Amino acid sequence: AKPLVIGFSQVGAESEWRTANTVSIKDAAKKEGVTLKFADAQQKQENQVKAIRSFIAQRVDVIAFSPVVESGWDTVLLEAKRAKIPVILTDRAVKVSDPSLYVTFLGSDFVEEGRRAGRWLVERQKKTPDAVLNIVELQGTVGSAPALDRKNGFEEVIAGNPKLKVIRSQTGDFTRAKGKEVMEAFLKAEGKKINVLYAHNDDMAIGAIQAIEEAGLKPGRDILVISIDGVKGAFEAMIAGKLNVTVECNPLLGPQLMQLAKDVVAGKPVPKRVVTQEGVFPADVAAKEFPNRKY
Amino acid sequence: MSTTSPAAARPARSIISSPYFTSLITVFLLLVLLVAGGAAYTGFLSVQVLFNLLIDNAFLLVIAVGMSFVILSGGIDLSVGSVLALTTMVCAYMLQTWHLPPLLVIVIALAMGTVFGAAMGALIHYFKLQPFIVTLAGMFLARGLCYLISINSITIDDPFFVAMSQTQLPIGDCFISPGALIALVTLAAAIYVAHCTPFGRAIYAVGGNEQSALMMGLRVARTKVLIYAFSGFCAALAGVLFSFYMLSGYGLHAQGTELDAIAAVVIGGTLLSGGYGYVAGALTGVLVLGAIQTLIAFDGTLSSWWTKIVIGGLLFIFCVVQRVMTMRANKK
Amino acid sequence: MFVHHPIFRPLAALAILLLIDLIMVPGFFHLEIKDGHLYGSLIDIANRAAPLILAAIGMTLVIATRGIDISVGATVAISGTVAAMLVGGTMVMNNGTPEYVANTPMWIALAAAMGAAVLCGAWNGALVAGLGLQPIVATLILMVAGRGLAQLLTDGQIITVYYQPFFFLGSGYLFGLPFSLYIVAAVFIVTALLMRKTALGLFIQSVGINPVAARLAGLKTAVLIFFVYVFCSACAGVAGLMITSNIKSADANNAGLLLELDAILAVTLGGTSLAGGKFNLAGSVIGALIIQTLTYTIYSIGLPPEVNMVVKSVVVFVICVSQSAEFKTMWRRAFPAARGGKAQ
Amino acid sequence: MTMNSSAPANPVLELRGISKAFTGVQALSGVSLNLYPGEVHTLMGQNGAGKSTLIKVLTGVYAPDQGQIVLAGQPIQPQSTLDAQHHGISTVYQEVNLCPNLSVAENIFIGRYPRKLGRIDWASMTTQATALLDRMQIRIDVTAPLAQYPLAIQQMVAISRSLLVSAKVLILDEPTSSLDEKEVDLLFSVLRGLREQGMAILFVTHFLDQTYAISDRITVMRSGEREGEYLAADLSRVELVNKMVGAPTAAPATAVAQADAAQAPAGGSRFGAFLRAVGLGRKGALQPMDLEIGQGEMLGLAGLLGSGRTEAARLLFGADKADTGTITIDGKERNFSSPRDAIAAGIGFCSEDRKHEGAVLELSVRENLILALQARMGILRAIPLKRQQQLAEEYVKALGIKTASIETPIGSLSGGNQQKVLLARWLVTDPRLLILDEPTRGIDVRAKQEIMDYVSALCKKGMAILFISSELPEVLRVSDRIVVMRDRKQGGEYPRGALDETTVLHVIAAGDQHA
Ligand SMILES: Nc1ncnc2c1ncn2[C@@H]1O[C@H](COP(=O)(O)OP(=O)(O)OP(=O)(O)O)[C@@H](O)[C@H]1O
Ligand SMILES: Nc1ncnc2c1ncn2[C@@H]1O[C@H](COP(=O)(O)OP(=O)(O)OP(=O)(O)O)[C@@H](O)[C@H]1O
Ligand SMILES: [Mg+2]
Ligand SMILES: [Mg+2]
Repeated sequence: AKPLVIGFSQVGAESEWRTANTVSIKDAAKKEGVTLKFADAQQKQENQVKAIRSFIAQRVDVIAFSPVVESGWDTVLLEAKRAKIPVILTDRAVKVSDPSLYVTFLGSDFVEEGRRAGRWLVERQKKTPDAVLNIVELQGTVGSAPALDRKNGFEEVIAGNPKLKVIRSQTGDFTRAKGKEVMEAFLKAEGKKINVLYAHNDDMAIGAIQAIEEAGLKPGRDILVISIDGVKGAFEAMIAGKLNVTVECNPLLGPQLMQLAKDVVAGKPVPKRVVTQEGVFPADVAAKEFPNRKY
Repeated sequence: MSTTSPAAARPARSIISSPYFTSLITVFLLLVLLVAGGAAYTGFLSVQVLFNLLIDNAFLLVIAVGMSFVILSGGIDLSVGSVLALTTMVCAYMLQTWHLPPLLVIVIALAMGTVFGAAMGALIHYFKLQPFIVTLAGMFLARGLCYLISINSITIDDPFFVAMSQTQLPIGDCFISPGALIALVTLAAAIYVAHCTPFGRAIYAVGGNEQSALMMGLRVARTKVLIYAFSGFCAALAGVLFSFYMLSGYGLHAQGTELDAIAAVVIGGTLLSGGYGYVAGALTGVLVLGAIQTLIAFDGTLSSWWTKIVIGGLLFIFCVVQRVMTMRANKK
Repeated sequence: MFVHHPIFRPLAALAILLLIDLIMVPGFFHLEIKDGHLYGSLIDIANRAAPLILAAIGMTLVIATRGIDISVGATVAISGTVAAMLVGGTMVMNNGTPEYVANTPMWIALAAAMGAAVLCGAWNGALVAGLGLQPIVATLILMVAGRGLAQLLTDGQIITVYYQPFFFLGSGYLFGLPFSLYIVAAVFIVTALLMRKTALGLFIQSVGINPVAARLAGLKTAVLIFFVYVFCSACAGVAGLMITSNIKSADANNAGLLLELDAILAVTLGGTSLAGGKFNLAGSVIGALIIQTLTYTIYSIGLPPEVNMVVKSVVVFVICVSQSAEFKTMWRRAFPAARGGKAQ
Repeated sequence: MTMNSSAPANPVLELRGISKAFTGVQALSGVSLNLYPGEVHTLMGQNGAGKSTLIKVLTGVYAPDQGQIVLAGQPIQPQSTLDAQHHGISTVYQEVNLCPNLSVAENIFIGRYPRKLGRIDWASMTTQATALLDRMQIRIDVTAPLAQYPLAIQQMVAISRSLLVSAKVLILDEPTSSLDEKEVDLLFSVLRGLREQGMAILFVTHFLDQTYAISDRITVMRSGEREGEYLAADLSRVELVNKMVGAPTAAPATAVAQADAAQAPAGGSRFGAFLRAVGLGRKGALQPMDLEIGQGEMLGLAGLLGSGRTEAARLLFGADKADTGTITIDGKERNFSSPRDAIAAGIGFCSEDRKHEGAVLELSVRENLILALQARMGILRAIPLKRQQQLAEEYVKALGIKTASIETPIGSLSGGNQQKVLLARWLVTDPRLLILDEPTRGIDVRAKQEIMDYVSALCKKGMAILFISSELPEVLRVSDRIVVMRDRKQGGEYPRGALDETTVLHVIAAGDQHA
């Protein structure tokens, strides 16, 4: 039979996580004999819309995409629906007036990731019940969905605990350089008061760890470091004892996506929401887990 | 460039050395690009794909029109992308939070963009500041204001906006969006202004030699402020179109659009040093950029970095061919 | 008469920013010796501004010839990536203990990175000086494609470096001060000497102000323009090495992102006109320091991240307006009394 | 001073005690001037006397520090050129101030377009512009961009533009400096017509002949002050020159010329050949021509505007690349692909268009002066600052350049003084062949004399000079040999003394008949 054609519009290549995501999807497509039309949006929603329009024009079998933003998809998804092309969302959700515009959403739950980071800290705080833990937060890009959700999820969990206080919160744009730069400023401004660093991704945490070391402090001990994503670099840092925990955000969606696409085309019912398998990796399991990491 | 002196240009070489010729080359290259795409990818040369170029780039076209005026006057406006984002934000906020009637919202948004542009124009003119820097700061300011309104994206569900978004104006068995139509009308109006009104000609004069324009008794101050006001207006109008297009307001919308617009204008044959070029070039420039993107989407095998490299490569080929053909023509 | 020196206004702006810090941020000027070197906010600012200063020095010359180079950020990414990949090293787990292995001798890696940067500059220079493309478009090509090239090299991954000596460049200390400051000082001094002690400065200005006249006076305008772009990229190359060394990894996706805009901003804040011609190297350095101080101040004061951009833009507006001659005239008109006191 | 009081009516425009200072220079101090309707009033003075500045104050470009402008009895304070125009004062400035990118017709009409249904009526504009230029006997394509025409045409366009407004006062700052005789005659007949209609015309020139040909009244300025106001009929040439320079001149200009002519050497044969061009040409610019210049020879290039003199000079200098022909220097064949090559071979070229091709405006007098020398020496061998200053001081003195200091930006010098600096730029390189394209344009009588004397002296010492000038008498006076150009080709070559003004015109005219 004719091979299945999937049009996939990726956000861009802004981070290691994203590239791992892309690689996973491309590899899975190759393995399953699916023809993949891949378009990179260079972080722009309008480019994604253009790509989806061109997928419609090419009459692909399934359209999948990781939306840059949540809102603003009604029109183009309506066009896809009129052209009878099913749409699968990956990694990030969308807000549309009519949920039938997409078939299913496969991906992680950023709010849940934030909550997990928060829960780990709440547990950890129980070890030193009397001490107040001052937290500094390195946010992702201002306004981006992961930054908003990870912040909200984290705050939701720690809100009930008066011993946990966020004293500084600033954006580090998800990058190592900015993470380091901002952390340096935090250290100068707050000094030894800082007990915990919560970074919205591993890259910023790794940058910040360097800043902490250069300030003569021990990351992981003097300052607890919590981050999200679970990339290789984070595991290396945990093995070195500089990072305490990373909350996994799994980019390896390829195989699941291919399966969903096949089911959808075959007319099988699929759940509206497919959550990816994700774990929390504290430092003590890092060495054991490290060889298993693919990205 | 340093190699052409005014005295070296002689009437005998005038027809082909004029910017008109450069613009023609661009049109020719665009056609080559489309035909090549059609040959390589099935379904590429369909009418709807061509219309999609207009639909998807309507906002860029409107911005490029405003940018044309600015560049023709010898300036530059880096704030347009952010003003666009700010407009989507303001529209969304006023619609969703204050529930103002959509037409009023649009009027307010357009007025805001115009005032924003005019303020930058005034700073540029009266304080003799560099357009690049003033509009760069304007770019930061407008983006920053978006975040002050909200760091979330705001979905628009106002019926009028939704209608504008989803209406398809049929042409044959294909369709075009109201946004694309508005963009084309804006382009036509701008061409008229540039070529048939004193204001339009004053833009060219200022771009040719601001000092002379002043000495010739033109209202340089008014012209400059108006140019940036117009660019701000276009950015806001593009923002409104973008709101139709995306049905949302968001501070991260249209990042880097200013560079796309500048590239489009320059590819369309307008000289960045000002004074030479045609507003209509904005359309060809935008279509070239759009066609490159569509080509890449149709190909569908490029990874992110290859996409960047190929865009850069096509830009390179385009500029070089354009330049070499112009030089050839000048030699004859 | 110092008031009339072109460097005065950027310096004044910087001083005012620092004054605000003095009032708003406790301990801002506090310096201490930690691990045998100076430690404090001021050191951070200088250290963090180093790449920006380098980019601004290169950009100053480009701007002096009426050009502009918006590919600086991409060049930073390329040079950083090349260096990191060559020096590189991987961590191997050896019985549960990590071990680091270097790939290529460091000097080869550094030379290759600088070579790549110079190549970028030569590309830009060839397009601008050779083909006569407009600078912003010519460099736009590399801006778009360059970052793609860097990502191609790394496959989009962040390349972490595990080779200790390499870190010295960006985060090492010499005589208690960050080593990057010495590099910046060296580049600045060499450039300034080149401009003063050779005819380069005169030639660059002439080309920027009146290229036709310069050519008729016998200058090799094309060669000068070519050189300037190569120089700018070389500066960006060093900046790229510094950034890579500082974060101990090459992030092709984000390294030097928007650095070109900050560099151009620094040049203008330093009093060099984007219209070309007269330029002010020291001013550009101060411009870069202003930008970095501002960023750092925003972090230190603890403003919410949403207002970063608004604050930054307002400060830029204020500095630009206050530097303009027109503002001075207005000020004098508004406060005639201040004239005697201020003009001295 | 003879303040003539036989004024016909009330002055239409009065300047009272105008003062204006720039940093370091008192450009004007207490200058008064009366303009009467139906008169041509000529403003004379040496370079830097303040003529252009006075005009700029009058037309709202600069605000005066002191003094009053009274128009038809009402004091006015023009804020801008436009404002001045509204008051009925129309101006052509010394440096051509037009937009090179716009068409000729637009340059004439911009700001007051003919309209039809609210939009610009391009067709009518083109017709009107063509007609207007036709009146000045210029027949060109008015829809082509201005930049494609030589300076002289641009100047005429600027003048037509100012004629278009129904002004009460017309101001012309050195409008004739790039016009040839025929065009000057045309201009003057237009001006006479305007005078008849009762317009007041203020006119700046350095040409004595022209002054007397057209003016009714003369105001002489010296060092920013008004020396006096005279009726043209009452003031002899010698008196006028005396008043301009402020001291009795050693000998009147004409006398010097005659004396010089008397001791002229006989022919070109005594010079060792230095440069020989054979069949030098460029498509669309210059038909192949032969040219030979000997060491120590001054070769004049005469011809009408647009006859191809500048083009020939640019080809010799490598500024444009020749399509045909060869250049031999000292018997060796050389092909110049850029000015650098020519400079290396010992050639210098002083362009006619100082604003675009000469002055680097924001740089100082010193830097402008050493630019070519430094370019020849290369980047690394920088001329020590001391030596630069010494050179600058030397030439500022030798050529009488009026400048606040050698560090003043050249842009704030008066037009004539800029020209001198650019001449000095080439003199310091000590070239073997110096090409001077209209070097005396916009230079006052005395300075002109000084410069030509200076150049002649260098010539006697062995420098070859190619001298291009629209002033026939000057070319005839100083050249050892004259090549007449017409219609972008060589018209004929004549030794000194073989031609006088009428014969040259005859040669040019004959060419026209045959063509
Ligand atoms: N913008 C300026 N800044 C500083 N000085 C100036 C400026 N404009 C003119 N000057 C000075 O004022 C004096 C008068 O200059 P002006 O141009 O009026 O002379 P001019 O009589 O027109 O001479 P020319 O015949 O050479 O054109 C000169 O010394 C000149 O250097
Ligand atoms: N009246 C005119 N109409 C159209 N073109 C003209 C006219 N006069 C000159 N030109 C153009 O000028 C060119 C030659 O001018 P060039 O500058 O070499 O002559 P020139 O004798 O040096 O004149 P000028 O005194 O203006 O410098 C010709 O190619 C011609 O196109
Ligand atoms: Mg003058
Ligand atoms: Mg000439």
